[in-house]
Amino acid sequence: MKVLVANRGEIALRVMRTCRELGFPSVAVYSDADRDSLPVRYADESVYLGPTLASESYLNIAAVIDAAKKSGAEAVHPGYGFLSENEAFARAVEEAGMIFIGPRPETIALTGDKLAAKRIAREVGLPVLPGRDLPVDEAIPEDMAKGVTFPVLIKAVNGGGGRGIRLARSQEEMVQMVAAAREEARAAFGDDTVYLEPLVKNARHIEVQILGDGNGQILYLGERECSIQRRRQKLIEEAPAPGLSLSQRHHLFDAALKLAEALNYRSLGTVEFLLDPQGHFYFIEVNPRIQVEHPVTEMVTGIDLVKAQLLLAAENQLHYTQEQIRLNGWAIEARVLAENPELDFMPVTGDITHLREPGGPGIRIDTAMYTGMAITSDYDSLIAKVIAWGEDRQSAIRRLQRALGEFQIGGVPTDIQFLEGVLQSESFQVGRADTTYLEDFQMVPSGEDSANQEVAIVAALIAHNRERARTLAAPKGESASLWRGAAWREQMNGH
Amino acid sequence: MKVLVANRGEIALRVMRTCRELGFPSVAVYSDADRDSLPVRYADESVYLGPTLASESYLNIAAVIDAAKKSGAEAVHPGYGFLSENEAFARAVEEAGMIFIGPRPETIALTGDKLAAKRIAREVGLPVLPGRDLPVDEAIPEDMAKGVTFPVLIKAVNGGGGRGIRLARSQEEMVQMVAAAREEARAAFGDDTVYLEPLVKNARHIEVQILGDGNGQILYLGERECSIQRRRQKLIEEAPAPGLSLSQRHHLFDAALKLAEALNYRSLGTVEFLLDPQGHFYFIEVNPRIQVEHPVTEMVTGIDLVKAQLLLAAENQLHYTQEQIRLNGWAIEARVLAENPELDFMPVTGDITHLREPGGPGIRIDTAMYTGMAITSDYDSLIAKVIAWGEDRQSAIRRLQRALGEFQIGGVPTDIQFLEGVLQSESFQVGRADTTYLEDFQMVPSGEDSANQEVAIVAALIAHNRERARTLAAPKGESASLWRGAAWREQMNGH
Amino acid sequence: MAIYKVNVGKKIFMVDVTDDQICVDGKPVNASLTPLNEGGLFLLRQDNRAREMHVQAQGNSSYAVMVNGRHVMAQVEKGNVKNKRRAEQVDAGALIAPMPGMVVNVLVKEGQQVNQGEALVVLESMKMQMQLRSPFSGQVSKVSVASRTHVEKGALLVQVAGD
Amino acid sequence: MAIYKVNVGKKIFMVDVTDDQICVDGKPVNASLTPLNEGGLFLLRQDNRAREMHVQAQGNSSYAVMVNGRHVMAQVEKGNVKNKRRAEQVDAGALIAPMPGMVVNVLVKEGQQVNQGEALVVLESMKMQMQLRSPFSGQVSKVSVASRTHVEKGALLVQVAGD
Repeated sequence: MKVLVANRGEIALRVMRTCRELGFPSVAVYSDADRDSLPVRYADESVYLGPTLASESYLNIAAVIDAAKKSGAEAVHPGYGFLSENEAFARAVEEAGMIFIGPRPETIALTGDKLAAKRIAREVGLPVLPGRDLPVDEAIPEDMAKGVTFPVLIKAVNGGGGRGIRLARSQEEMVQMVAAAREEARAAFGDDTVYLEPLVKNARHIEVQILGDGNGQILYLGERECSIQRRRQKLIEEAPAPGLSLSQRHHLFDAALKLAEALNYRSLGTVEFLLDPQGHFYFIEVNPRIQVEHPVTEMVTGIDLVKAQLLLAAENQLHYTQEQIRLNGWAIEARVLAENPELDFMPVTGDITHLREPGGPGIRIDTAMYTGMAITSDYDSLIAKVIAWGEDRQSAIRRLQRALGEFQIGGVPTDIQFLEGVLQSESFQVGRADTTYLEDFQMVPSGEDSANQEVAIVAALIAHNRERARTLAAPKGESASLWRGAAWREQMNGH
Repeated sequence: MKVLVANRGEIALRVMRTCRELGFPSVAVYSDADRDSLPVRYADESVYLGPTLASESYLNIAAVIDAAKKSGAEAVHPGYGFLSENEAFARAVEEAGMIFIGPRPETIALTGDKLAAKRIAREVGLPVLPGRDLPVDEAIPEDMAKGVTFPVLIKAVNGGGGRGIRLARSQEEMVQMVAAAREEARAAFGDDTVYLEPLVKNARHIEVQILGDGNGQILYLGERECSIQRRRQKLIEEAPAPGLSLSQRHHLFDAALKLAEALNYRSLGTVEFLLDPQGHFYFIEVNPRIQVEHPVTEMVTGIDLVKAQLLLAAENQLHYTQEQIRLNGWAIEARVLAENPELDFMPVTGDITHLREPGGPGIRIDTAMYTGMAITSDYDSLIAKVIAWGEDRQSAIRRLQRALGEFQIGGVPTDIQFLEGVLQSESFQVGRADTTYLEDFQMVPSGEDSANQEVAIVAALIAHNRERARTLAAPKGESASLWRGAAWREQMNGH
Repeated sequence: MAIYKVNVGKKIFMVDVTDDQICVDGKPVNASLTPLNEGGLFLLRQDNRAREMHVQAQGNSSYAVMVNGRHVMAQVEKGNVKNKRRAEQVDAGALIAPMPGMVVNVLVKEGQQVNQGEALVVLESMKMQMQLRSPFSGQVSKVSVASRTHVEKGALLVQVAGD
Repeated sequence: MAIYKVNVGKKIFMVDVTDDQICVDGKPVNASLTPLNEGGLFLLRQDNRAREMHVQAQGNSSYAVMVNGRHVMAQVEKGNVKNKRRAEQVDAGALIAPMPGMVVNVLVKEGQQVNQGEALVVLESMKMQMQLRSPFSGQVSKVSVASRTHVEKGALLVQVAGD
């Protein structure tokens, strides 16, 4: 089965790796920015999509369908983001006679409408947050505000993944924000419908991985906790969720199963819940695609989720029963982002001038980064995922810490030190961090004084050497040869 | 517990990784050749041992003990090779008031004497190859030859690990070879005692991982198969061993357990067996140290063997019971060696000019290699271990194949393509390769013709460009700038 | 002999480099530096420790250093010289793009009166939207960008003249 | 325009490079080459495929190429020219160290008569011992090394004069 991967970056490479293991030829697609990307080099073939702007390449349904036809692909894997939750795309793939590796288009449509998904969840008995499952109308704010308890969240019906959520603390704020949210939703999702949802204070984010064959068989593959979020973007995820009781977990699995059965779910999906401090769960949404954080589930179940997706697409059946799915140990993922922690974690751009990846026991690295790669602002700032497995949570944390310390990325600042700070914080260590944890998280300055002095020594020695080179050697053309030359090596070793 | 790692290369780094996870400071030792090695950079501190020659550094007991004392280390981990099976070293460590992370010195002495080990194994009821457990005397070959069935193996009493084994097909050869073997054994092990052992034709090499607390508790952690050997050096290892029946495996575990109990074994050890085509096992030797291939056991048991060693040393107890040790899935390791497959796999030297390591699901890389590293002939030619885990043997093989295909090492030839050839061969795939498999293994030429043409195109284009650069640009100083320059980039992209 | 004043993480270190000794804040240190490759990777040995650092020169006197996964800037000044270069004077009322991205929305027009903290432009970069706000109250004297256009880092977006 | 005769894996390819076309053995191919870094990594695009290769020039006309984990040598000759350089003539009776290592044992003395295939020197490198044997029967005319000494690759170990 020839598979076109309609994505880029680490997830494209990750899908292609399993394709290769299964002997399925893979086809990469690329924009101008990704001409030399690792997925392009890894795939058996590649097709140019269009300009760098996502709307003209990775979000361009016609271009992707054309590429798939041109390459003779039999199936299309959408990855996450881009067109992965686009009903029209899934339909176009099927209408072009190819297999869409994901849920049926109607499932994507339904789960994409967050209110519709909540309605169905409510119908089949899942705990759903109180409040009307209705779109809000900006024309009648006073009326609308009746019965609303503040603070309240304003969410886009076609949003999801934490994007475009606003928190209103008063009726006045709500009125303003509904207008702004509609504006943003129209631009981002092409639909300005928004709805209100009560804020669950100090909620934890827990999600259940499901896998269905579209013919009634549904499996659940344990839960993940993704409470460590910044600006509603997940940063650290783990499986299982710490501190849940057996009955809580079965309650969760039952709920996910019920909803998936109601949808006669096909392929991979994630049912997301909030857990309030009193231990109550509330259904939030369904993500009808593979998740960024899927590796933690793979590591504790031993099941390659992409392989399950691909084999289901190729053979129309799952190769597991619920009894065969056993959880083993603990896995934690940390997202390495090209961000400047000194500048409020703003995404940064630059070239990767040096790279050394972690290795050794229990460590998995998913990345499409390479030395010389340009980090641009065109797509998102995720540059690598570091996933650690350990026999228990403590071992997994220590391994992840060890691996993050080994990860050398030169050329752009990253959030690695911040991730390390979170991992070593008391609340994370005991498994009690909720989704608000990072809002006022402060890094504990940790014995970096000695490192600062070392940095000062290095900077002074390099400055000294440059100056000397300037004095002794030819006055021009010095920059390129800054770091080389036997003379320098001898001089510096001589100390 | 501060740990000095009396080794180099990947195993030194691997031990330090677990030290870091446990919060144990690690101390590296290094020879002149390893001044800038990754273990030196990774350790919390490092101590210079001596010249490159191993006998003056890594094999120099006095130098290592001095380094350990100087650093204030509380324990010494010997890794594999070098001093790891040296009774005098273990004793010197203990006499200096430090913990030797390994078996007691007397256990090392006993397992180091292969005839003594066989005698004990025989006493406690293990199946041992027929033949006298006696050293042979080169003065009386005719007498000695009585009762010997040819071909017969000549082994050094202090050998092991496949080193210095000779195969004699006749009495005449035996007489010659015994002399040569004694000569080699004297040089290599400082003891020229050799013994005879019947050759088991088409034997498989199966070994059991054991872990004892030195106080009577012994655990077995499953078996490994290491039949894929070239020149008696293991090349591909896996856990579990394919095709063994449950009763065979329990028979093996019982035997290993019995021997370990007789030795009141402490720390990690491996009990090696031969399996003949009729399904009979024969005890061969005990390796009283961590093995190169330990990662496959770690991946199927989920137990960090070095962690178990370190915690046993620090706390004097094991943290597992036999019931907690569960095997899960399949793991296979391939040894990447700096060797020239075109020149009878001769070790090669050179600089690593390019390096990209495999990643993604189920892959573990243990290496101390880095871009710019010099591969010298001073130590052994192992430059990386690639270990793949899969839910079953087939998945593990495919992942390992995938990972080997991803591994880019520029600067020195490696055995990667050969490993790939073995992995895809029918006998390996069905799990029937024995220790003689590689003797007349022939690579199947596999669709490399298209790659050859591509190589030709690349070489011609580069030659063309160099020539042009020579003609157009300054006539001298061309070599360094061969691969760079915007002009070149544009030209080549222009096609 | 040369003394360097190095600013790292808001701390000042005086590093004195001679041919046979290095002193930090007057105290001799036992340190040596080895370049590990041509990509800017260095190994600093100090006493028994060896620490890898990745260093990129930025201009004449700044170095971006990656150490233990942390990125820090080091500013080096020749200690004896007092030639502090003044930071570029940026017009305080200029709203500059802090990163490359897409202008999602321009919320003001030229001549419009704005309050301090009022959102002027919505910029999106790498999935993240951010509102850029007016640094003070005043009048919009210039709007340099339009909605749905791409801007580079440092581009002038809107100019505000103070009251 | 230039034609290159390229020898790869015992096969000869005639590659014709002009400014707007590349032909292999007379057939045009749709190929382009991109250098990916300064370390010798290249990306060859041909039709819809992209293949990474790591290339190291060895001298003027040889290239060590790593492709898909396989190391192959490519010899390039300008097709129109007939200037084959003769391989260095090595004296057939010279026993040369095929790799750097430790001489474990010298099994012969100068003047000694040896048979073809007889072991002359035992060399150890990277844990492996190998016996170096006489290429033909004859007399040992020179022994250049002693036991327990280190030799570099290419060092003359023993010289044998044929009968």
